[in-house]
Amino acid sequence: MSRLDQIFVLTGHWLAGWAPAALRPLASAVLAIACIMAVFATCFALTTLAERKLLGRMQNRFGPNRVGPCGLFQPVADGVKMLIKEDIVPFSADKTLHFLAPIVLTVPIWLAFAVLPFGRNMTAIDLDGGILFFFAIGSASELAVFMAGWSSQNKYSVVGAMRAIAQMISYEVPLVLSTVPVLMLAGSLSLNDIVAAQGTYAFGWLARWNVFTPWGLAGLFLFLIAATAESNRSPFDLPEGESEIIAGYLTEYSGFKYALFFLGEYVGLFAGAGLGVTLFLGGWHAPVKGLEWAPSWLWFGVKFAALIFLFIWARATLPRLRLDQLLNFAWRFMVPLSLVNLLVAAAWYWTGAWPFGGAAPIRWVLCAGLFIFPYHWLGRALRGPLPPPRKYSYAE
Amino acid sequence: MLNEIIFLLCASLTLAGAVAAMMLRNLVHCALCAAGAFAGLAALYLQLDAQFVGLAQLLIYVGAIAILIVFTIMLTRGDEVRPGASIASPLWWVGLPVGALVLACLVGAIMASPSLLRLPAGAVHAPVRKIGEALMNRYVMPLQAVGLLLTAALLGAVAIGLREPRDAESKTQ
Amino acid sequence: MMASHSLTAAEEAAGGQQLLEVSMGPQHPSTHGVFRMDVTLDGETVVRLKPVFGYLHRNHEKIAEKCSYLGSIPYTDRLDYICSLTNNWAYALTVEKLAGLAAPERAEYIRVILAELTRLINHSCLAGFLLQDMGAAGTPLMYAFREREKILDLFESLTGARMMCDYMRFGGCRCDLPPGWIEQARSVAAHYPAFLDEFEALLTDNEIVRARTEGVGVLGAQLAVNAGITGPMLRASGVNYDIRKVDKYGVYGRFDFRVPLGERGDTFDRYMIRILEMRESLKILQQALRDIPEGPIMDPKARLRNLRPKPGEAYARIEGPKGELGFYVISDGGSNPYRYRIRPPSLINLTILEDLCLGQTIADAVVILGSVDIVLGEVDR
Amino acid sequence: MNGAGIIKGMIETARNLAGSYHDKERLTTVQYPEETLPPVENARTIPFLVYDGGDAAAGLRCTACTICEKECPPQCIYIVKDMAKKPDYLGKMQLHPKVFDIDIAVCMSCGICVEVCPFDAIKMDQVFELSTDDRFGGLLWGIKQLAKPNEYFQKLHRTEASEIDARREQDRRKTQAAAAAKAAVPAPAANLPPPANKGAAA
Repeated sequence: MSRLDQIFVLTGHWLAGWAPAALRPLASAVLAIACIMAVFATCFALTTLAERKLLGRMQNRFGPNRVGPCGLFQPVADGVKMLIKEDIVPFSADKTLHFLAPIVLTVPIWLAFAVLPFGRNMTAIDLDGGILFFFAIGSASELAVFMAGWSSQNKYSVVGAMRAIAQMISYEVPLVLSTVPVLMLAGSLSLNDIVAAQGTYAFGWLARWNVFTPWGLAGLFLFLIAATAESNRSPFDLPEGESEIIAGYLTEYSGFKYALFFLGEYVGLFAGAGLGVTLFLGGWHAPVKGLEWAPSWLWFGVKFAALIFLFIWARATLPRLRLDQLLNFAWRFMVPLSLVNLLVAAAWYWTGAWPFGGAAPIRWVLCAGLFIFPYHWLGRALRGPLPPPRKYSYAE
Repeated sequence: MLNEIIFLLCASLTLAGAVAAMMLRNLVHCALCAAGAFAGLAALYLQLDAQFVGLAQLLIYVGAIAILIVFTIMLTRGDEVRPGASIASPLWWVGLPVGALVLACLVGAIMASPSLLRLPAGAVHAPVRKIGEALMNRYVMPLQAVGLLLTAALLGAVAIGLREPRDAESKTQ
Repeated sequence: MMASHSLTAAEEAAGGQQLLEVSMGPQHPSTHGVFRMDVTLDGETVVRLKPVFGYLHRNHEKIAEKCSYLGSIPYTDRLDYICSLTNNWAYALTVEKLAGLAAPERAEYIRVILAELTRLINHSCLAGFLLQDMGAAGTPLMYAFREREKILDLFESLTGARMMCDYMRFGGCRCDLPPGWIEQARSVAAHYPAFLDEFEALLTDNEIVRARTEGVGVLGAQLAVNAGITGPMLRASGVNYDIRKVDKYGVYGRFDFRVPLGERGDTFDRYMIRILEMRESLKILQQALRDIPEGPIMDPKARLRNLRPKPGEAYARIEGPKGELGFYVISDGGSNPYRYRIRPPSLINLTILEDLCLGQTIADAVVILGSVDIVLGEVDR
Repeated sequence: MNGAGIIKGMIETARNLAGSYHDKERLTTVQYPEETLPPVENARTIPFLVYDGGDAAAGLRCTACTICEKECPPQCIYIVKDMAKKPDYLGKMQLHPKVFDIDIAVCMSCGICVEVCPFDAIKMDQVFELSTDDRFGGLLWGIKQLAKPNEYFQKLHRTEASEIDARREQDRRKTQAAAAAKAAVPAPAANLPPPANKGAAA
């Protein structure tokens, strides 16, 4: 256990040690909170920049590169702009709710970070029902979205809020269901236990991350889609679909309240990505044996960044779904598929007890097949009866 | 001492939320206050170290039921406030005996409960694992029954939902 | 606010459902300029849609009647500002018909080349805008703009301006091709198919694009013909009508190209027809760039100033990228037109927007509007 | 297979992401204030008035014939004639403008004034950094701002300018030769009215 690995833990202990003994738990809690907020707020700033730069590059342009070296201070400029902008509240708005909505959105999302293990011994609170806490806290953001949309007294806002709530409720089901196999096989709701369960090595070198199993891969796939939808990101950004309903429930927000929503959205995305890393990508564990020398928090960060990149990549490529398609996709594809994934996980579990050696590939193929066939047929069913292929004739 | 303060805070939040949900004119405000009361209740559970119940309360009541209420209000457009109308319904007095009856039932049940006779044990710890084990062993049949019921409800909902687009299509054509 | 208590007539018609009226525009991000749709929604479904335009009205026709014949050429640039050269051509063709002028062969070839380049610009930008309306973060649009820049460079080196080209004159073109232009144009045309392949890889098979466009905004051939729809939108409905083939104006009769036809007339067909049309345009370009003759570029009879055509009237039309673009000019023998009238394809294609959108969702309405391909400069004039 | 099209699209964007780092074709942005594109000879923005020699007042080619004023579609040119005549490059006496204003804010850069000018006096400039904080007078340009030397014209539109210069040189030689011939055969009337005068007066 290298010192570098534990540098944050040790520093925290050392700093908390300065406080009087009675206040030490409080001091360390405050430290942890401050650290999480500082790190992820910086992350937010960097991600907005990285997103714009990557989007730019994928669209064959530079992206922001004017403020500071390589545009590094762009988030600062944006922040200052947001701060000094006039805060406009519509005349007919419900002023209290309009004011409360961004707060109600942001606070629970920050709370969700309390249970994520960012590295070895780096969990703010190790709750028994960590993942339950995560989802329970996350569900509060729907209320905030409703408050924002309704209090603005704007048609676009109301439509946006309706869309957002319908979408978030629908995708919460596959989101939770896709995590269930992990909980089943780890036998715990505690995120630390789940990470620990992925800490051993198969064949002596490959980490036993959940993603290296058929159900884990499928689970990650389902989880990422549902998390994208939960955080209202493209291609599921209907609640803010700017070409249809301007900015949805954010239409009447400006200035720092808008910035808070923006922050909440990104931090929610981070929480989702962090949970994805924890559940499927082995948390802070190294991928192969022999790489444990790198600090655990670094591994977490790398995987986290990879997932964020995936989200940005999808945003650059995909257009938006329509509301009915989105809901159909959730209820007729994602939910059944995540239920199927439960079966796959069960099959994986039982075939694990097969006595004969060399069964690993058979087991893999079997379980993967168990997922792929429903995947194919559900997708087919979702699209409906296929029309005959299009033919384009040419007139001379 | 700290515990008492937290308890008082949570309790007052719950009560204030409940009272506001009853008294406010605006339906949406009422629904949101009810959500606040649910959250306060969840906090009370958590303070009692009943993690699972507290989190489930949050997940189900704040995350689902409050949203359901709010959604219903939005869909039925119940956000219109009639100025000057009383918030009490004309049959408000019916509520009195009902309320009294419920209170009597609750008090009776609590007073009759054997748990009052037991000493409040310092470390009643009910970790999620234990709840899970209980559900999977002793209460497995009820759990399965509930699961079946919910599945049936889900399928029913899907069946109802599926019929709609065809109607819509026939309407437009 | 979702205010009114009593049900309106439309609400009664919708089975007593309470409807939501939304005024989308004129400052709505998806309306391609200052266009407004008064949409009545039942949930998310469009039950009534009223297009409202005129916000960009600039009195073009009346100004042209007060201008000399020459003076309104730069104004035609600003009709459909993405395709200034085809606008120039349609107007020049009309006045040539009126004044009895004929462009020399080289000028005709130049016109064809420029018109087909314009078609490439228009169709690739349209696909980009369509995807933008579907919420695709601007990526296809940026790719389209990247290729458009190369064509705009060509325009600039020839006409002096990238968008407001003001190039064609009555009886020919304003100036001859600069040295090296043909080679540059050839290289652009040679690289374009690669871009189209890339574009199609990004879009054509994409499940989301398919889901958003297939069966959305179906335009039947009968309705399309009755409503006077022209251009790619008509051909997507399977009607074989391309003025390049029908009139064979200019030197279009000499080129070997085909007219792609769709069969379902939905948004996907409208997208795909434009992609296929671009491939055909490239064929025309290659032939024109190969066969372009040397020679004068102006009719010797043509004069720049003081053009006074004999009293009479003329209507000439071309297959613009958006459809049939026609100009109708009456001369009373004076130095400016007595009457000047435009048949703008954007406006006429827009008239059936409500028919396309009824029963679709609001998100579809935006996509359908995108697939109609309008430019408000031309709609409002 | 479900999602194959999406994957294809994702690969395409990834290719562009990678390409933007090494392929000039895929990152065509010109970062404007630092870099600019090479000037295009035909490019046009707003008109300017050409003058010969070093003195703008003496060498202005414009004869205030007001053809451009009449032909300008948005009517952004305003000319007042100066009745005192000055000799032009051929030695003929010509009118010249006392006031020649162009409202740059109205000008739509069509270049029709250039096409109709019989004296090669007005040409299209290529400046485009014209923003000003003066809403009223800042974009109303007079002779002082509009007059640019022939060398400037040469620099912008080399082909066209050389052609014009050659033609003018030829004209001048011809006139000189004619004058020399006339001087050899004494003529009664030395001062013929220049033809452009009529056009301007009409």
